[in-house]
Amino acid sequence: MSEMLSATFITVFIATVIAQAMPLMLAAVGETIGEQAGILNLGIEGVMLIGAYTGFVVTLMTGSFWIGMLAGAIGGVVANAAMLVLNVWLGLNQIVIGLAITLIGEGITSVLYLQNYTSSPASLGAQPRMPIPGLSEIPVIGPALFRQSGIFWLMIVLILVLAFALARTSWGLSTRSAGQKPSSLDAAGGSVMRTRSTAVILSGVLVGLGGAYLALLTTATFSPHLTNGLGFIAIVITMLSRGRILIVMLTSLVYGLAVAMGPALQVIGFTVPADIIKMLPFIIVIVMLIVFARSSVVPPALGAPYTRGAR
Amino acid sequence: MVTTTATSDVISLRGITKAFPGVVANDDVSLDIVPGQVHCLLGENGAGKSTLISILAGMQQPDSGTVSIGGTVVDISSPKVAVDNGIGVVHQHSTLVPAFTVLENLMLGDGGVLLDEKRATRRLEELAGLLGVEIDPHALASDLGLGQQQQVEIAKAMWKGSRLLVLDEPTSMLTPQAIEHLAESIARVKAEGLAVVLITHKLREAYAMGDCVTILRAGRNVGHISTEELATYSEQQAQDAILAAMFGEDIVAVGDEATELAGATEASRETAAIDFASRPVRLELRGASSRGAGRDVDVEDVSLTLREGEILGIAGIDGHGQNALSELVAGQRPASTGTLVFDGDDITRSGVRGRQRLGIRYVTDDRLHEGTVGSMSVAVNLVIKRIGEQPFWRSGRIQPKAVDAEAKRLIDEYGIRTPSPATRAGTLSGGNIQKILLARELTNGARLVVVNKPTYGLDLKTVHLVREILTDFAAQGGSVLLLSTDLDELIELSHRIQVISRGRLVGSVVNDGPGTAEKVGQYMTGAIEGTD
Amino acid sequence: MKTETSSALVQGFVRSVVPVLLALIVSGLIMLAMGASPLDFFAGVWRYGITGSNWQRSLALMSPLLIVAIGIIVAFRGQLWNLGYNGQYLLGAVVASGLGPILYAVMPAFLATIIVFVVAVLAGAVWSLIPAILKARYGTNEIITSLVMSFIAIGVVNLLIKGVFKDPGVTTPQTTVIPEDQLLPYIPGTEIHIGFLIAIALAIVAQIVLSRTSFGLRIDIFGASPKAARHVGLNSTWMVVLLFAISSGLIAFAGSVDILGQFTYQRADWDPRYGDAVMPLVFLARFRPVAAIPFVAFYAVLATGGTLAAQQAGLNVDFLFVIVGLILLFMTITEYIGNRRALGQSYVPAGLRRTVLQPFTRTSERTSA
Amino acid sequence: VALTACSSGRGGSGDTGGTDDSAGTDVTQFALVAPENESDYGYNQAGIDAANGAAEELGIDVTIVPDAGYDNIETVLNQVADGGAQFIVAHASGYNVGAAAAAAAKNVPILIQDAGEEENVPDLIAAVKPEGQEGGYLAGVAAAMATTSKTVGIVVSADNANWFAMSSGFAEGVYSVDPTIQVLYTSVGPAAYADAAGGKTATEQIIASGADVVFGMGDGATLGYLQAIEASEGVMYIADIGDVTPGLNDTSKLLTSVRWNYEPAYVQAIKDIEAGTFGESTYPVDVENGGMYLQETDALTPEIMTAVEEASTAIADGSITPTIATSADEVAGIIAAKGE
Ligand SMILES: Nc1ncnc2c1ncn2[C@@H]1O[C@H](COP(=O)(O)OP(=O)(O)OP(=O)(O)O)[C@@H](O)[C@H]1O
Ligand SMILES: Nc1ncnc2c1ncn2[C@@H]1O[C@H](COP(=O)(O)OP(=O)(O)OP(=O)(O)O)[C@@H](O)[C@H]1O
Ligand SMILES: [Mg+2]
Ligand SMILES: [Mg+2]
Repeated sequence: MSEMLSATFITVFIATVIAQAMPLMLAAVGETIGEQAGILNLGIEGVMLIGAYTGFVVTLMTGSFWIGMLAGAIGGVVANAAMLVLNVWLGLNQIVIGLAITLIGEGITSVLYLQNYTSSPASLGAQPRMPIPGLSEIPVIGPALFRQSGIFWLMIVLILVLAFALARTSWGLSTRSAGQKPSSLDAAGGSVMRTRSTAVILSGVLVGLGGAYLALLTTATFSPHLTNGLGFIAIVITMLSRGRILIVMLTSLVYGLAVAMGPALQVIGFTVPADIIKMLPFIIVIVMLIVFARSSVVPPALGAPYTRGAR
Repeated sequence: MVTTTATSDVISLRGITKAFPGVVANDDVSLDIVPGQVHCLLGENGAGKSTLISILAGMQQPDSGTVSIGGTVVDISSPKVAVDNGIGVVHQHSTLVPAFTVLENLMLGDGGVLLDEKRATRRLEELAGLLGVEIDPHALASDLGLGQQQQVEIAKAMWKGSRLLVLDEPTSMLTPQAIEHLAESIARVKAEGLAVVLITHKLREAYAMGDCVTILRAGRNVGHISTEELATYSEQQAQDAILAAMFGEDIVAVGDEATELAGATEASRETAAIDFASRPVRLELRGASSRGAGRDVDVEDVSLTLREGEILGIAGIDGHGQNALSELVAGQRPASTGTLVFDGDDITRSGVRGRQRLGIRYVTDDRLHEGTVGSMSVAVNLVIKRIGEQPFWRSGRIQPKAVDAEAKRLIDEYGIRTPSPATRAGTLSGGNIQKILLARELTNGARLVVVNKPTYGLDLKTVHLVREILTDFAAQGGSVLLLSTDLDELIELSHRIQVISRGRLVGSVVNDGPGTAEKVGQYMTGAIEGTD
Repeated sequence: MKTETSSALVQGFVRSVVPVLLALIVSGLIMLAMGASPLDFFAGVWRYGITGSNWQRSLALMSPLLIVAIGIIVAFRGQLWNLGYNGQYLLGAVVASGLGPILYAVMPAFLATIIVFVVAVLAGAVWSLIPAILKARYGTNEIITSLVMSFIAIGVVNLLIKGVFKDPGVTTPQTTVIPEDQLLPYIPGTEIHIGFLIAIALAIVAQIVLSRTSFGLRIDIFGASPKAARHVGLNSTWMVVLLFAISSGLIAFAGSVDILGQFTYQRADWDPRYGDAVMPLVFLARFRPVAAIPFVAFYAVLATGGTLAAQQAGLNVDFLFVIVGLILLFMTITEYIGNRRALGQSYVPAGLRRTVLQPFTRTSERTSA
Repeated sequence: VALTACSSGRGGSGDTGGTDDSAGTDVTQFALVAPENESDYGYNQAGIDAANGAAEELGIDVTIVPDAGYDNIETVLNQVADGGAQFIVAHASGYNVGAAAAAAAKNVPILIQDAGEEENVPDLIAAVKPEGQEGGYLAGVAAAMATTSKTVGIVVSADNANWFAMSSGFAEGVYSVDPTIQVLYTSVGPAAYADAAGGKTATEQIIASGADVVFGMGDGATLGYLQAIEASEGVMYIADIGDVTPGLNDTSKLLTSVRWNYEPAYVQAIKDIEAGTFGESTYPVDVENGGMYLQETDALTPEIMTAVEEASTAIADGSITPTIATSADEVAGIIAAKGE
């Protein structure tokens, strides 16, 4: 049993944790940016799927994972356009629009995939690797952490830049104020509409990238309902992390760990009912919520459309 | 060196008209704002003062009319244009983000990519020097007292260098000390050559701080007292002129009370004649402490006695436990220790509805969100505390006729100006909403009413009416626990005044002569130290 | 007065039917674009959802959908976003499919059915306690807690079906099939079980309670402003717990009705996700239980006829999601246009004109210096 | 129909007396209802292919209803019967209860899955029963002979009776060649039939644990298994039920597939309906009748082929009867027993 815990196994285990965590992390960072600006997007399950599907199709067509990721980001923005136009611009109900995006995203990607790939399903093959010289030679963790693709590194850099920007730039300050008190931003000469528009678009980019990462790198293929509720988990993680991107990264990794544990325990020969393994992350979340009862404080203006001068 | 863009340019408003559905808020208003002067804007609630300011600030667009600076017409199409033109506004409702630090609040709207904390700190120091105040740049806005919040707001209004500073009702929540502070700051700003617009409901302030006065009524500019005139007027003359403009023909109805309305005289109350000691005790708190849920200040170990027909004032800086005390008495907040006795019965454990039935009522200071449900009709709001009770509900089902009849009765009795009982309460003006609260709370067997800041933000006439309602209530044997930050109001109404500070009662003064204000002031200064 | 109510009715009708029509038209266009035949699809929905005895199937499907809708409405009226409906539904279902056979073995069917219903409602209510208490005491956002509890409920239900409630007679993890004579009876002359009548009755009762009674007013006050609710003496903790319990209990009840009326047993991993489909309809009905009836009926026909209709039109069943999503989008748009019309305002909001459109239109002559 | 049955709660469920109508009639049109579609390279594909094959063989019409899901299957089956199908294949064990009700209500013969003889109802219900443990055993023999790391792995996408049986058969087949070989087992999730991402993760971990032959069972999750296989070196894959070659870029990675062929069962069922004997016996899909066999590939060496053929004969003549596991625990037990 213990010989199972070989170096290769641990390497793959760590790589799995990362592969599972990354799509969630990207989606949750995207949701965080939206929520910080006051937009609760219940549609990210759909946005992820659209990002995943467009990324998948374009990668198949062009043979380039990079272009595929780009397509995923664009798909995410297009999917979020409904939120942009109907909520940010016209001030309509976020919950309804979010649900609509989820339903349409799930439906259309599933229908399109089955129409186009039923008879000849396609796979994307292995991701391009970009081993970091030196570091990737470290035993066990080297191959797990430093033999990732360039896309992985770009995503990490993107997330870290956003974490910095949200905290330290005037863009970040404006974004946060749009979720805290949009009237303040407006009075200070900022534009609530532009700030929220930017946030929704950026959120679409990240969530779309999350979906594309899931399809291109984590799974290396698409299948209907590929996300399997990951979008809703991203919402949970966003609310737990209270707008701090570094915490989002951490909680996403914890989730990745929980997912990777499932098969790992079984391989080791530990038979825990699969249902329990599947419930585990959620039980952890609810216990965390009970213990740190207030850890899901959301921005005060979350969900509220802003109209200047309205009474 | 303080950077301002002050020039000698006059800001001229010409023919400003702005209508909202059903109301013309500004009707052909013209006025000039001159650098180096404080221009006071007065008028009843809803006269259109804030609307005019919103137009200057770019928050509203006029239907017609122009704003020009130094002769050039400026289209203030957004707050950004206003800021760029050096128009800084402190709005009636705070625009600070509570969860941000002072510095973050100030840097909001700054250009550039990175937040430049160093430069911002330097600018804050400059402005603090100019205003003569001290501000901790890293404190959270929500942790500041109201006076300090206002200082931050002023700093924010002047952040990018300004030629005009507009203050919309800055004094209504401040203590006398803080108002004095503010006056000094305004004087310094004026000395820098900036123009200042000041909105207030208190004529004394207008006279003390203003260089000239404009009066709005129903959206129109109905009177202007120029700098030269104001300089020659005595305080009394100025008040007469303002009141005449403000109320027009109504002044006849207001009559003798005009001066009282103006809050001009040093208020005091004749209480010697009443011997309260012989009256039965209505409410007694014995060592009561409250236990709230939020970040709100709780009261600790409060003991007080309130007798039949008595108005007991509670003075103090806002946020020192007034909410906790009112809610404790009303039953909205549980007592963690101590007991509450009402008419000889222990009510510590009874809830809001139980106390309501006993005759304990509460007029909250949050009339819009707590006191009324804006989306529901005036009629429902008038019976909202009697849900399920006869005759408005029978076996659980609402009886619209009974509700309507009761609503009509109260609307008449309290003169609530509403198109119909079915109108949504949220569309009424602040004064009328306050009347809904009073009508609801004082009717149907009220024996004790807790009123929290009953006249906050209301105009002279409404203030007067509200105060009259409360005095009448007490005269008929009702007891009033009056919590207010307005010392004049406390002195005018109360028989006795206690001072609250950080959740504790720190002193008690009988309101029986001219010295009351000073005594209360002393207790309050003790309280102010360290907080403001 | 009379004309006011009738014009309100017309308005409500327009605001409800127009989005549905628009969504159907647009989904038809999408079908065309994908090379599928919208005519085949809609004809198929008609054929398999209404004609023959299919209308009875649609009505039978309505009962769980409608009860779920009422459950969701109760919470939403109080502005409590109970998104845990999938788990709550399955909990109620598993009470019927798991506990049911045990009870039917030892007591009369009538009594057993009553007990199943009561236990199902209680199970749903108890399950909602954690989100409710966290919300009431600490203000924890109920969207996340109810969602998470739903995921946990699904796992618990599966464990039960694979464990204590598993039918030992079959290899697949599922509960014992409840024999016909112990199921809910049919409405005489039809094959629609009486759950349908129960659902309609519940909708009417809920409508009356919500719009005409003191309790309904309390819910509305609580929904409009928890602060005001506290002020008028409503115990907000109790209110949150009660509303969550009623909502969740009703949804669980729907699950038990569905098992005893329609499914007769429960497979592990079965999750019809009725709530996901119903939630949009609830918004369409503006949180009014009776108004939800026609929308639920519409959806029931779509769902009953949709599987075969989609297949015949050369599509996948998941296309139903697209249609429902489109209905939602058009609903918000219709709502928007309606409000603007009512207020006589421009259809382009001022903020949008300023930020997005202005740069493209000619600049005003009065620009600042 | 029968209003009188109100005391028992429901109207009589179709009159079973009318079964003579169907007995002996010609079947010109039948249907297959499946939960997913043929893109799974597995169970659904096998059913759909077989139905098309049977229709062609008999020269009759078939309606395929894929993607029917599991939610409201009784309704779909009823509607398919209304549509004129004289015989229906309900292609999922999860359909069995609904199928029984629909068959009774519409008086149409329905073929259900994986049920015992006791479920058969004359003229209405008969079961097709794949003997997965037999195919699994053959795969186990092949895997044991192909592994060089002496470790083989099993990945299943869900808790499914067929897959438990195949897994136990597989383990016994492996041990029949070499009891020292390590057999690893992992399940993607309780209902992760289509969870491609989870399938890839599970397979990667099995491979990382040293397995160089992986036996994968799943519907949509298979796509994930294939990605993991293709990304690793020196690992062979054993598929189940269908033919995965179109899904692989490098077909040399496919050791074999445990193919299931339902066609003989369907053809026989239709003939039995026409003869009026449907519902009297179960239709096996097993090694003996050729319904279950290993797919030939270049990777299957002659030695392996020989060993597999020997095992097939032994299974067919009953001298080997692989164990049927019915739960994950039983599978674990058989793996732990190391062949004895
Ligand atoms: N955004 C708006 N929508 C509709 N009506 C408005 C709006 N803003 C102001 N009004 C109305 O315009 C009138 C003028 O309001 P305004 O706030 O300017 O009055 P004010 O003089 O500042 O009063 P107060 O002393 O109460 O602050 C009022 O009748 C008010 O109800
Ligand atoms: N946001 C709003 N939307 C629609 N109507 C409004 C709104 N605000 C105010 N009104 C209407 O405008 C009218 C004037 O309101 P305003 O605030 O000027 O009252 P007022 O005459 O000053 O009374 P008070 O002295 O009690 O404040 C009121 O009748 C009110 O119904
Ligand atoms: Mg007003
Ligand atoms: Mg104002």
